[in-house]
Amino acid sequence: MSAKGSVTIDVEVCKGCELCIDACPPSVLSMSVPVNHLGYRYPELADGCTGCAACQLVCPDFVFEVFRAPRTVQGANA
Amino acid sequence: MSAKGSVTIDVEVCKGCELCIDACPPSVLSMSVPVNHLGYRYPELADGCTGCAACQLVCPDFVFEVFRAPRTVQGANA
Amino acid sequence: MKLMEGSEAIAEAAIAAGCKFFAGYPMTPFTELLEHFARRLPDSGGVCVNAESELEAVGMAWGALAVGERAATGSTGQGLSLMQESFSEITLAELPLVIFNMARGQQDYFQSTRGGGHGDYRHIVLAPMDIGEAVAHTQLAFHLADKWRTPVLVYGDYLLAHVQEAVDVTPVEFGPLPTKDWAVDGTLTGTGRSRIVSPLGFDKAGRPSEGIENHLRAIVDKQDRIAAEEVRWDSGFIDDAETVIVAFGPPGKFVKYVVQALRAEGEKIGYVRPITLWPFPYEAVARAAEGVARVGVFELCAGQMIDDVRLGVLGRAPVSFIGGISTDGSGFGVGPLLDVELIRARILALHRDEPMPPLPHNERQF
Amino acid sequence: MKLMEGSEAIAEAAIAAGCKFFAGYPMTPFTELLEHFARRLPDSGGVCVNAESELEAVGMAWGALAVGERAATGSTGQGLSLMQESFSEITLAELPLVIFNMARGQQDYFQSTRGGGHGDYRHIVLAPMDIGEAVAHTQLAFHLADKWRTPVLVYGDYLLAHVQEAVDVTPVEFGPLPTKDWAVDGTLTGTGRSRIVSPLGFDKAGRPSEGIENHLRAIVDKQDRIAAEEVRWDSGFIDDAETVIVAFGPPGKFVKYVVQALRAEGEKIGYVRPITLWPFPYEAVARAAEGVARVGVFELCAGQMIDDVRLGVLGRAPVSFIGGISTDGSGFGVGPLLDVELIRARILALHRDEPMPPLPHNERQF
Amino acid sequence: MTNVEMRQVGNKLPELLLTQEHHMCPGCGEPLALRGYLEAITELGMTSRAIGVAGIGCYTSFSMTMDVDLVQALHGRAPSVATGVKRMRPDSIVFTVQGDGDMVNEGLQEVLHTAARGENVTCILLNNGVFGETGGHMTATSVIGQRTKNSLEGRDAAYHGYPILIGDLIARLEGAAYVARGSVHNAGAVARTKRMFKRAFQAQDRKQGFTFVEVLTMCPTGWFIPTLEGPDYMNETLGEVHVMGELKVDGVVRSTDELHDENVRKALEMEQALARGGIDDHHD
Amino acid sequence: MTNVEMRQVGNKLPELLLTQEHHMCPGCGEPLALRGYLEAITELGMTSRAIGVAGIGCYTSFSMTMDVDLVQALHGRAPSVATGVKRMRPDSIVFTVQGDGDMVNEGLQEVLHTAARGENVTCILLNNGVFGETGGHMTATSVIGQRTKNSLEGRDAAYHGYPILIGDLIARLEGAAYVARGSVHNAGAVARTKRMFKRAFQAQDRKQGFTFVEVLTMCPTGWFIPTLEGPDYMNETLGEVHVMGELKVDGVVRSTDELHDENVRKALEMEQALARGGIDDHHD
Amino acid sequence: MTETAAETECLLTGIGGQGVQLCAQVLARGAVIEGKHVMLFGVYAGAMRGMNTDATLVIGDGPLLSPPLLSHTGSAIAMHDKFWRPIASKLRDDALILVNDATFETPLDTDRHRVVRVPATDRATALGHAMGGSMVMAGAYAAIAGVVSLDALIAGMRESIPSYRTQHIEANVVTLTDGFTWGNEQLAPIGAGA
Amino acid sequence: MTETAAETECLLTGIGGQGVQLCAQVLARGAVIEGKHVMLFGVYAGAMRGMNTDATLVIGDGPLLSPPLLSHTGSAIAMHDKFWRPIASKLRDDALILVNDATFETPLDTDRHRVVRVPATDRATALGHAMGGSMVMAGAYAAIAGVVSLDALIAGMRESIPSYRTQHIEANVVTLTDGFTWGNEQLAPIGAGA
Ligand SMILES: Cc1ncc(C[n+]2csc(CCOP(=O)(O)OP(=O)(O)O)c2C)c(N)n1
Ligand SMILES: Cc1ncc(C[n+]2csc(CCOP(=O)(O)OP(=O)(O)O)c2C)c(N)n1
Ligand code: SF4
Ligand code: SF4
Ligand code: SF4
Ligand code: SF4
Repeated sequence: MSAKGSVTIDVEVCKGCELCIDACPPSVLSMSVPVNHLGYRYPELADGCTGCAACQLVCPDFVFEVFRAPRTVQGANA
Repeated sequence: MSAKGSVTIDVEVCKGCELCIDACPPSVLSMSVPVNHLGYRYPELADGCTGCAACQLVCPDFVFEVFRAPRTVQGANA
Repeated sequence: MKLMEGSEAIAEAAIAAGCKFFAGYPMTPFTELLEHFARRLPDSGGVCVNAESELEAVGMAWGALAVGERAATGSTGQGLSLMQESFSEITLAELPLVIFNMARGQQDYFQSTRGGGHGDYRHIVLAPMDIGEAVAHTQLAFHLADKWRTPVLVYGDYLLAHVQEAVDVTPVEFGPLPTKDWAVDGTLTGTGRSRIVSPLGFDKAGRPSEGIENHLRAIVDKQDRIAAEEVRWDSGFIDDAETVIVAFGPPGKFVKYVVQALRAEGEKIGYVRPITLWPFPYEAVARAAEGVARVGVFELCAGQMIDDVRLGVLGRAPVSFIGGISTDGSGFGVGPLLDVELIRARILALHRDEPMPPLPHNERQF
Repeated sequence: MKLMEGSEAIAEAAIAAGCKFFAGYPMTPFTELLEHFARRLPDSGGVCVNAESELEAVGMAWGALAVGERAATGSTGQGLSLMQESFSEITLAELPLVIFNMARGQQDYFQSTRGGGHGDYRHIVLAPMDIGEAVAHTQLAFHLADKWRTPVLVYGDYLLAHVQEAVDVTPVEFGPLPTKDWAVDGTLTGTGRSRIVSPLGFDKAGRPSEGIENHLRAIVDKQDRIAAEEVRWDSGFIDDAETVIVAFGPPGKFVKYVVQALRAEGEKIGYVRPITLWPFPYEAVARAAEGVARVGVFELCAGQMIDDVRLGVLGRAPVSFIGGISTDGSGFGVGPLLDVELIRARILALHRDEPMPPLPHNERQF
Repeated sequence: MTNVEMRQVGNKLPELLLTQEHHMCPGCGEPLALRGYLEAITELGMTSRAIGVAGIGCYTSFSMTMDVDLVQALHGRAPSVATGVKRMRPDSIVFTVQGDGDMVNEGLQEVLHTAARGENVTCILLNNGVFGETGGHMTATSVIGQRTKNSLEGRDAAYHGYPILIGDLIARLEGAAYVARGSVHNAGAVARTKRMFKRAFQAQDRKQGFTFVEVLTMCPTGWFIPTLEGPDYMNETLGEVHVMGELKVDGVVRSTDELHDENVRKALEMEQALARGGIDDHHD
Repeated sequence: MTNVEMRQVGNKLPELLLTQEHHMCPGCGEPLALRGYLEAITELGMTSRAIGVAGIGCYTSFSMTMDVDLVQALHGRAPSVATGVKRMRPDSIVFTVQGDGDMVNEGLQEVLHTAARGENVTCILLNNGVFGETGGHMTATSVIGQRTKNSLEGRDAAYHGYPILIGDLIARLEGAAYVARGSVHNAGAVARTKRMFKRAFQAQDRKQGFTFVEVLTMCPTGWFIPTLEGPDYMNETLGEVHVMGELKVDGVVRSTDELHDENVRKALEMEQALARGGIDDHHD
Repeated sequence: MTETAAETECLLTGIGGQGVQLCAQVLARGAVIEGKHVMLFGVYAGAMRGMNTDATLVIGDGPLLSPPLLSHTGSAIAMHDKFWRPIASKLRDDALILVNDATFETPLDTDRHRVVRVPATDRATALGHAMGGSMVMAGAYAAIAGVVSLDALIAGMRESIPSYRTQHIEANVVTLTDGFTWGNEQLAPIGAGA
Repeated sequence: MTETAAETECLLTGIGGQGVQLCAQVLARGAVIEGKHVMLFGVYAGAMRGMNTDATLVIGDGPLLSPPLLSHTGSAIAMHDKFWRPIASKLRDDALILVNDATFETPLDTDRHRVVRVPATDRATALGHAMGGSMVMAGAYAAIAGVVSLDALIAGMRESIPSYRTQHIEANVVTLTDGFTWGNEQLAPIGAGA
């Protein structure tokens, strides 16, 4: 598969500040319509994540876990 | 008379620090042998005072009154 | 009438009293008082400085007072702890500082009345029970400060600071005051009659100056006169009372309310509510204690005023403590013990020699 | 035996007790104590910081205590006024701070015993009457501070600080103490068992933490236990006494000396000398007051301890003040009232119900 | 949706946190700084030597959530407390966490004296230009024109005076070894700030003297703006005055003005780095 | 022996002194600074507007001898007191008199905050590098190697830290309008320092902001040296670090280092002036 | 000093962000505008969502005697039931209770109390002001308890909005009016429904 | 606790700069070196010349009971009479009084007290140590009052000199010795002269 990266989103601790939305270089994060148990909207991931970890670095509530495709693997495929 | 300047010395308030002695450019101040009522030696004036007021400026106890020969007068004499 | 929280009403009252300078540093629950002064003083030709710390705040007020203006500062008890050196010395400098303690509960009674700082100084302490009294006491504080040239502290709390009521703030007229012929403004510099405002008891060279020992004795003499003249309190139903309850400030209002209700039910209970914490109404308490079976003291702290109550009662009747420490989860706000039903239960338990109910616990908010 | 001034003896005693850290800021008559610590602590593997201010000094001591070392600070009452916020909060943090007040007279009794700062806190106060006791009390102070995890203040004065005596400072053995399993040193960081030393009553997340309300109540309970266990006093000739004199510290030594002399002359006079000012020996005073005709209180101030004496006597006998404000010209030093003959005269005047002689005035030295 | 073939980048939570939850407001910048210094400690292998000293402000709640041996100080007093700790435990790594209200208002002289003495401690300043905890009032670092609770139309120099650039003052004290000013307005800044923490702790470990890291953090609550606008607002107000960069390295002082240009350049590089596929902190 | 034909040069006593006597030690430099600012006030015609605020130190005795409306502040607190005075009496000329112990130790943050706020007051620092009043202990300005009561072999940076150059810190605050460092180690320095006082008071009068004049003063008692050695000792110790000169004029800042050279030059001119027959203060 | 005047007591509760404090402010200032004596005390744990936010409101025709914290109340407003318990224990018999239909699930004793389930959030959302539930509630309470007129309510609201939030004023007028009208419609049935 | 030991009381007075405090120090430390119990309290107004400087010294063989300030004294040392008055009133009958001949003019009651006029300043000046008068006095007092031996006195003096004043030690040895010898010479006559 070709995705360079991906993130997991712990939506229940999100406080809906939206800092991650702007921080995402490929703009693959957008805010949800439904709210979490605290009553906040939270980010949802679309395709195209590069695994740059920008969202993780700017999230005040430590919501993101970031994964990146190992370069070595890609090297093998080439 | 040719003296360029002169000082009065209020010996009884002198605390004998000797700052004036060093400060006097023509070195015409020297410390007394006898002491004042506080038990301090005090400066005495020899000839040659220029009235530069250095002693007045450096005396912590405001002991000196300085006088200077008016330039105008000297001009007249020339 | 305008809906104002206590903090705003106090600030308005201070301005109505001619306060021209205020300096303070934010601290819950004092913060709003600072905010109201900051918002309103400039309009009335005054200045409010958001000082960088409590120590700087009291220093600024000191300067404004020295030139003869009415000035005040304040904080919570914690912030006032940092000002103790200044309070002690400004009392010796005989400057009319008004201090607002928006306290966290009633834990600062000793700090206020025994002079938390060094030395023998005391200053007047006024303890309003609600916004209405706060408006009156604030204006009285500025008057007494000038009358006696001594600091006056107004003791409030979270409840007083934040409750909102519809109130009118109208300036009160207290008779004439001596002119401030001790203030400095620079105009006497170089005249040989220049002045010095100092806590040290020394006047300018060449003038007879009392020296520190006499100065300290003179201040204490003045304090004795204040103690004789300025005692204030409120009491009710004490004549035939079997039980007398002593409480001050907003909790004093709760106690008064409960005692009135119990009287309506025929219980022989009375109350004494000290209004000046210093000077303390020892005689009033002594009189109230004559022939009663017991005296109860309700304070929202571990029990501090109870010392003064005992000094007033002096063995005439047993004195017991029916208050206690009670805070919200933050430690700043109102604890669960400040409740009409709980206070009623404690007063009745004392009155009927029944065991005192346990103190309530706040549900933590942290 | 070595000739030492009180300041030096106290510093030596502290070092003998294992004090490893001291921080202070010069102020007469405390300065020499700071100097001796600065000179001697390094030799014994300790550190003395000449702090840039009183507030910074107490903060530094706070840090040294938090890692589990014995540490102290001090000043005069005026300097301690600046530390009041810290004293109040460090009591809540339960850190064993030892505080030296080389006071200007006895004017700081309330500041020391009522907690000059905010809140309900109290800490132990020891009042040595001379260098011998100062050496003992200093070591006791460090022990009690650790035993109870509470600050202990040693109340001295100009005389105690500057008198020189030939003394031996030998370490005293007080039984075992609990290990400081609350101290922080970094080794628990990252283990999930990391610690926090805090006045706020909150523990690390995930551990049951009492919260501020319960914490405040727990501190007060501890204070009640201390009050029950640690009262100390010295008294003499009270059994058949008609007059009892109460005095503490160096003036207490003068009173004791005078009372002994008067007894030798057959006068029925006794004395009580409180050694712990907090907790105050109320019972001892009460017992001494049983059946006496009068109680006299001698303090070198306007009269502060007299409140506690009255709370002890509770009306059993009339309590009158026979001390007064007395300073030298600087306000720092020893006033003329501290004189065997003058004290004798005042005690006799009280004893014989004769008018009290007027207070002496110091000849100004400024 | 996680992906088995992929390797995890960094940790979701800093190791030295006891819990993920905190009561900070949405969009607060302080937790970002928290992540930075906690990860710096772990990555430098200083974990079992670290002792924190906390001031009083919103960040005080971290005192309970950090898995760090900690001394809770009073408002403004942390540097002196840290001094006492370090003098008694010279081999530990001692750091304070303070806000601008705590450090530059209430305790300004504590940090300056501590720096002048050259104490081997690291003071960390979370600078949001307001007293967040008490409701967003102006502090001694609020910049001219900044919105605060008592300057909703912006700070006015004539009435309120000028902001203090604390880093510049500290850098000029001989006792200071390393002085830097970071920010958390974007991912690059966060990463760079973390490197500053590392340099400071390393210098402390080498006993080079006093070290200082200031971090600009968003306080949307105190600024009365939407959380989303926090980073840009901060960059355009606080960031323009308290410029990001290193003010003192190995005894060489650079003024905030000098930093300005250099800073722009660095920020650019950072974005390129991000575009290239992220920052790897372990390469420095 | 006076001479009738001669005219008096200056006054024996400053007009604003109530008495000639004072209890300062022999050789103390503080009375020399006193003369300077008192004469500056008179010569600028600001006499009936001048309000002084005194700190606590040996100079406190001047509070009683100056014929100036005065507020006696507590140790370290004078700048805040001056702030209150000035805010209520904006047209008066307000100055503080503080020592290094008072201003740079106990009250460091007071003077810095006051400067940052740009208060229109003049703070005067009498810097002798010791707490004279309490017996000559080291202060935050004592220079490395200086003799003080607790550093008889000279201040040791490793244990005691480094001195604070307060003028440099203040000069960098935007609220500060004029910052200068004078000295009284010789007649020329005394005269030049007096001109600094004048510039500061004039700037205050023009409401340009905070003004500051530091003066190095001898304290033979606290330094444990003969009075006669005071001026040279001061020049070679304190004077080498706290260099004399103007640190900020009309917004232009010069660091103490930059001042060094310039200072040497000026001192030279001064001596020549003296040789020519004295300084005439009225010509500037 | 013991003569009592008619005093309307009301305890309000909800969770942070629901506008409970604003609701109380609007009612209080509205009442003041109508010359009533008013006492209001709000308790809330900062700006945090999900935390409790409560208020005590007393409105009377004459000077108020009761202390600012109530042990008993004749009416209550609940925007959420998360922190309802402490209030439940203080309700007098026959107390008037208005709850936000969308977020209040706890069962209530409809025999002992006069319960009104107000579709506050729903109506506000329908009006396009999702955050306006508390204003609908204020309007409904004013009408049903009959303590404040709509005009006074709106005037009180304008006073209550801080300078940096003025953009919300118009929306609030809409929601307040809606709630007030809705409340009036309920009046008859309540009277009967007991 | 009331058993008393032989206690030698001495009040010293002079004006700043005369070395009164050093004189008291030397006597006190000397006594300690001989195993005596000693109490010393000095009062002086800073480094200023012309101001008063006083000291209270008590030396005993056993623990001292008296407080550190004396109301009565058995002996006195006066380097100057400027501040003599307060001490005069405290002298016991038969008190031993040593005064500095050069600077003490106030008449003394030689019947009531044992007065010794010590040429302290003169002898010191003669020895080339103009400032050493107080050491001559210390030596003379030690010898006449018989409280401290010369060796102990000298050892005590060495202890008393601060590190930054050590240059004076040798001169002090000379003046102390001179005073002590002179004092011994006076002993006989005094005994008779009473
Ligand atoms: C001596 C003292 N004064 C005031 C306070 C009240 N107070 C608590 S936090 C705070 C402001 C904190 O601001 P800052 O340090 O900038 O941190 P932030 O809240 O912005 O994170 C204040 C003034 C206090 N706790 N102690
Ligand atoms: C709060 C406080 N701490 C300490 C003192 C004691 N004290 C009086 S003067 C002084 C030092 C003054 O030094 P400085 O200001 O440099 O003036 P100098 O005596 O050198 O002229 C100190 C520490 C005090 N008066 N107040
Ligand atoms: S940055 Fe974090 S808290 Fe903010 S919206 Fe994104 S995930 Fe939620
Ligand atoms: S400078 Fe003044 S005090 Fe010093 S010796 Fe000369 S005259 Fe005397
Ligand atoms: S108030 Fe500001 S600093 Fe405090 S938590 Fe909220 S956003 Fe953060
Ligand atoms: S101690 Fe120093 S500063 Fe004080 S008067 Fe003496 S010489 Fe001057």
